[in-house]
Amino acid sequence: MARTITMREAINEALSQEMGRDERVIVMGEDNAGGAGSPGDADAWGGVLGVTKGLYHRYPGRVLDTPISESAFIGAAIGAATSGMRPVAELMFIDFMGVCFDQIFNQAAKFRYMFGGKAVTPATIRTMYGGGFRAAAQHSQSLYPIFTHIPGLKVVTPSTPYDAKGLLVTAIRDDDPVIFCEHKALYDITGDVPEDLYTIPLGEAEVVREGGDVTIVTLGRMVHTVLEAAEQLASAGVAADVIDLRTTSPLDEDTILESVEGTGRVVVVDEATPRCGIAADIASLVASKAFGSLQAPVELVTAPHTPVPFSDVLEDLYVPDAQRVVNAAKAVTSWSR
Amino acid sequence: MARTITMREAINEALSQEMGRDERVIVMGEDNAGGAGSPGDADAWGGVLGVTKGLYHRYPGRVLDTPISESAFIGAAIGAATSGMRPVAELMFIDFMGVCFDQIFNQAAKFRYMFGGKAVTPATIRTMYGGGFRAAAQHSQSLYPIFTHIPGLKVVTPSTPYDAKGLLVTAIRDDDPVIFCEHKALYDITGDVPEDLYTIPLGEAEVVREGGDVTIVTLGRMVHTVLEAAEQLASAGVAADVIDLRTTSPLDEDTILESVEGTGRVVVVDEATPRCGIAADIASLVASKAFGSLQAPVELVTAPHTPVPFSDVLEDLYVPDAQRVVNAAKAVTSWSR
Amino acid sequence: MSATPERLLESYRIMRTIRDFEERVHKEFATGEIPGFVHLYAGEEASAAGVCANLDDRDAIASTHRGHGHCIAKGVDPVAMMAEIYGRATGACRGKGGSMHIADLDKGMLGANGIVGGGPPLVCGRALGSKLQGTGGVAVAFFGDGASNQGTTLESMNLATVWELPAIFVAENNGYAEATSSTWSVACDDIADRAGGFGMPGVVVDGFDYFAVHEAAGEAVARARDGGGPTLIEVKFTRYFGHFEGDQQTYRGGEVNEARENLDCLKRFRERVTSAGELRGEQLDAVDREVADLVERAVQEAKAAPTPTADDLLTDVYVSY
Amino acid sequence: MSATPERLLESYRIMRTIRDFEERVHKEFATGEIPGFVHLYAGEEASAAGVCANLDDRDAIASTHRGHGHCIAKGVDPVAMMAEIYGRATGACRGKGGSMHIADLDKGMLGANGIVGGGPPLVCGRALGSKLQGTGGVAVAFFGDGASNQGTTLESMNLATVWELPAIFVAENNGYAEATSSTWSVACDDIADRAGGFGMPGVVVDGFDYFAVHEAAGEAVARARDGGGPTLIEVKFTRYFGHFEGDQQTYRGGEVNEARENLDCLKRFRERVTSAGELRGEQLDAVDREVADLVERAVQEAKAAPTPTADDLLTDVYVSY
Ligand SMILES: Cc1ncc(C[n+]2csc(CCOP(=O)(O)OP(=O)(O)O)c2C)c(N)n1
Ligand SMILES: Cc1ncc(C[n+]2csc(CCOP(=O)(O)OP(=O)(O)O)c2C)c(N)n1
Ligand SMILES: [Mg+2]
Ligand SMILES: [Mg+2]
Repeated sequence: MARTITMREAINEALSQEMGRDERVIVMGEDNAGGAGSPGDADAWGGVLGVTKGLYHRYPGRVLDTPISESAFIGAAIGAATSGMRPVAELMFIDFMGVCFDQIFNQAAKFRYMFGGKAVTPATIRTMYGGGFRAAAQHSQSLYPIFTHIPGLKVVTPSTPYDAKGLLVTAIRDDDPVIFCEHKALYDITGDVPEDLYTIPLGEAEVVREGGDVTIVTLGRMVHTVLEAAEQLASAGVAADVIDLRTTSPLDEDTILESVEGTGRVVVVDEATPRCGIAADIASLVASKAFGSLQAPVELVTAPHTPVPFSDVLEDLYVPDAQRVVNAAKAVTSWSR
Repeated sequence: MARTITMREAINEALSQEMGRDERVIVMGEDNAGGAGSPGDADAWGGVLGVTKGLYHRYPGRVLDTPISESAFIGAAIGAATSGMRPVAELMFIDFMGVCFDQIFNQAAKFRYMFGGKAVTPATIRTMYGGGFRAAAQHSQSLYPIFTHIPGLKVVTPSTPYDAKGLLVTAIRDDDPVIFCEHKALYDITGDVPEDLYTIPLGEAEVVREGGDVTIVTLGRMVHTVLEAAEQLASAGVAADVIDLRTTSPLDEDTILESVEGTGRVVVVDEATPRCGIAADIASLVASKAFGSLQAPVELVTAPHTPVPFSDVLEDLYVPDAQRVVNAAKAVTSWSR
Repeated sequence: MSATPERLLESYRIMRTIRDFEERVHKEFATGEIPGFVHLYAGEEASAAGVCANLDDRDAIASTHRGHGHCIAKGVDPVAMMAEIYGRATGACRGKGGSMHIADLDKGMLGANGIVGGGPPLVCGRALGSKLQGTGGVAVAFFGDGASNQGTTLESMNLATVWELPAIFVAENNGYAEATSSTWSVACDDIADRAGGFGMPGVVVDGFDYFAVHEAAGEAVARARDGGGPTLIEVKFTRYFGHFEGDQQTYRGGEVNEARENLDCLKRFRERVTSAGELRGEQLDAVDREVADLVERAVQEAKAAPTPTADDLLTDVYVSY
Repeated sequence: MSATPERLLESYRIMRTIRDFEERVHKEFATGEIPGFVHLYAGEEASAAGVCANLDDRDAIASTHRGHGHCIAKGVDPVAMMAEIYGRATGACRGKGGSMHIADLDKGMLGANGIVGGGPPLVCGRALGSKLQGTGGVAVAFFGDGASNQGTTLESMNLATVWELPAIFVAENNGYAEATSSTWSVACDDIADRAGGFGMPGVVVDGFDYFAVHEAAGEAVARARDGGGPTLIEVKFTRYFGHFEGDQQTYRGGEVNEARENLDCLKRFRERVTSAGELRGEQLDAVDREVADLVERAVQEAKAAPTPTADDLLTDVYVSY
């Protein structure tokens, strides 16, 4: 039975149900219980934004607080994953990857290849990304393009509570290391989510709206921005296919290429910065594999090539909005040689 | 007066002459002198491949060995840069970025923006990249796409001794943090290099060969592979423009777009892996800003989406070779709807 | 320990400014007008003030996410700080940094830092600069108990000794990293116990006692200026507010009331200097009034100040590009 | 210290295998047939053998770039290792890893590692797994003096104590990190001095003495199995070859000859066990011959083995994609 719950609840439920189903699943991170060694509640926090709340008491000994030592505990999750556990480690903000990236990209991502196929590393790293919280340059980034660049990693960027639960369950069960990216501004959005456990395969994009005039490819929080834009475009007579990537690695090339064959016009919308980013990656895919269908330049709507600013005025300009998407879609649909 | 010297010598000379000219320039890194505290020569090594050899005795106190603590000493270079020094720190292999990335991308890259324009961070980070040494997955990567992704960093990838010297001098004098990427397989190539100090601006690509039939965009070691391919193409009647990016950030969009306007056909060649990489970045540029001129799909010639293998047989397949470039160029020049 | 009355009054002013600034930010945050993550330093004033009283223009500090106190103690203008916290164009970082990124390089304040353990490496660099330039300057890394478990902090201590740097490491142990107790996360008894492993002296001081901090830091600064290398100072106290504004603090009990009542650094400072006859109560009262005015003015000016404009979004990324 | 003769003979076999393996790789490398960066463990055999003699199938180790010795001591097949070093399809990693990445997870060998300080975090994870699964297994991180300055190593020691893990940290101090002396790069006298700062016992042992290492590791393993948490063991010795093959070693003097003559672990082991009557010289001689044959066979098989094929380039990146 499906209920309407928040994305935070959907993620929590995925963790809880998987922990219930499989005792190899453990959860670790700074304040993931929250209160280790403190005189008050041992799970006072349940993660900095409460995503893991309640798991500590439900699964004694399997929700671990950690010192602020990301290399050590993310590496520990990876080491435990090679030893029969299925750890879900939380890298609180994706911005903190810089203190532990080695364990992720040189260790977890490469074990299987370096060891000639003899390693299995089913670690999931949950991490929070994105703007909108006025959290400034070191707490607002959308760094999944960096993880996407790395062979050996899978990268998931859910946009709805339903997807978050199904994709997280898949990630936990997946035998490869997965970076599971949660947009902090999505935790409170609600949606229908089945109570039962279910999985959504990695590498399958979803066509969240069908149109036929233009293909808008996007992911994560931007799916909602694009859907808002698609509404406005519809009123203006432009019917958009909207594709939610759901995972950036593996990438569902087929769904993108199929849509572009129909529309011939492409906009890519991403909250990350543009250089070597997801938008460029998709544009490149289209330019190399769908050129024959392409009727107009690919338009990229991304954050600018700048750090994330603090001021609300500036941050609102920084994060792509529906208007920019509308403009881009109009530009490509009206383009002719 | 120009002499023929190796790229290693050119880099060493740039460092030495800049140290001679400006006492704020200091050099630091693991074994950059090489022999600190040891009973033998205090500069026994001069860097793991001898690039900084001889500087230690020439500039007493200004070439620092370091413990194996990349966060601490790369961070120290950055901190010193904000305090009036012009440090050149060596991150031995670019593959080691994972243990110190935070200092580079969250600190150095963002100071100026976060602090409202009030910081200047003239740190240069020299680092070795690329395949060909049978050094396997953790010592052969071409990770500059990750640095290119980060606003606030500049990224340099010289392909010749001449460029290496001129670009390194510019990097050291530049007031922004610069990642200076040296391909380990290029250290022994030779070329004409003026004895005098000179600079090459960052953000200016070089058209290293003019053709007119197809634009081949590349960088670093691949410039040589592409030039070899261009020779073969010429015999086959295909005349290639070959563009050496020299810096990936800033990117010289104009030179690329101008060439593509002329040729309408584009191949991008890069040793890095493909997802969110430089090749995708350039293809995306072309698809968005030169679509009107484009006559064929953009072809990407890159490493596969895998770690770098150890075996020489496999590594030789991994790194793009001239044949693959030739094939790609022929494909795009013969393409028609 | 023979500070002039001027120095004492100045230190009191700093501590009082920090306290009032933080209490006021706490109040204003509750109205919803202040955006972002805000971490308050109230309760810990003696550390910033006691350490920085030993520093001068040659010297620099690096701070943490909990940076307001360090900024004020190193001479950053509280009016510009408040404007920054409000995200205004007149702010210390022109509204682009916010609470977690206030810096003033001209004052030797190398920045608050959103990354736990981000500061210690930078401090090594600044100390190296001072050493090579022969300025006699020292550099101080403030960091928390939580940050004392971050590898970047630990390896920086080693580097500082190896390079014989004029650096000082101040571990501010307020008992918690977010909700996690330092008695749990720090595997040894005192953070200062780590000093020996990195070849430097380590001391523990009562962080509610300005004079104790001042003295310990004074020794460390003197040694560093003298070429004697780094020191680790652990300062123990309690933070008066939550980890960040909004924190319900169900992980701890009544220790804050207890500390505010019986241990507070401002109270103890006043008691000590008045009973020793070093300063008169009226002098301190006058400072209290001046600080209250300053903080009021800071808030009013911040609220009235213009926000950044669209143009500001794309500037200040590079010096040139 | 009451090892059975079988155990002693087995440890001797391991040390002799490591020595012969490394001497042979050194010789073969000089011919140009072995590709890549190769770091030899000769001289340090007593560490790998002495520690691993206390381990069994439940236990795991993580190694470094200088990993051959640890692999052999933990039971990885030297024939597959040699093939790997030659980059052959029959290698331990099917030619994809090379010297710096030999692993055998089935044997509890979590991998050599090209990243200095890469292993200790992984060991925490393996130890956590053993703890949660209740296997009684322990996990050992081998790392060098240079790696003892890497933040990842330091923070892992803290984590291991905080989580009360059955982990053991073995700092192999061979005097150098590349060309840099550990007396310079390690800011304290002994690396073992760092143990206290991370809440664990620390000991220094003579790394040329198999029995000393074995005993210290035995205590640490017993404590870890017992739930007593981690230990730091510093093992001091000299590496017999350069940092990597090709190193001219102008940073050091005659210490290697000195060590080979007077301190060598194999010589001392033989002396001790024969004079104590624990083993007879002929038993050891027989092992020497068997090992020589094994190493010869390993080289011949490696040279004769097929290289990987084009198909292998794209496999083993993911389990599924
Ligand atoms: C690398 C990194 N990890 C985690 C965080 C999230 N975080 C911010 S403050 C904090 C607690 C810091 O504790 P402590 O060092 O004791 O400083 P305090 O807040 O007590 O002043 C954490 C975990 C961060 N900002 N950076
Ligand atoms: C993070 C990282 N930094 C630097 C290197 C280069 N490097 C490889 S081995 C080595 C020296 C290691 O010294 P030590 O830990 O003492 O081990 P030893 O070689 O003496 O066994 C260095 C600097 C590396 N591989 N990884
Ligand atoms: Mg704290
Ligand atoms: Mg060593």
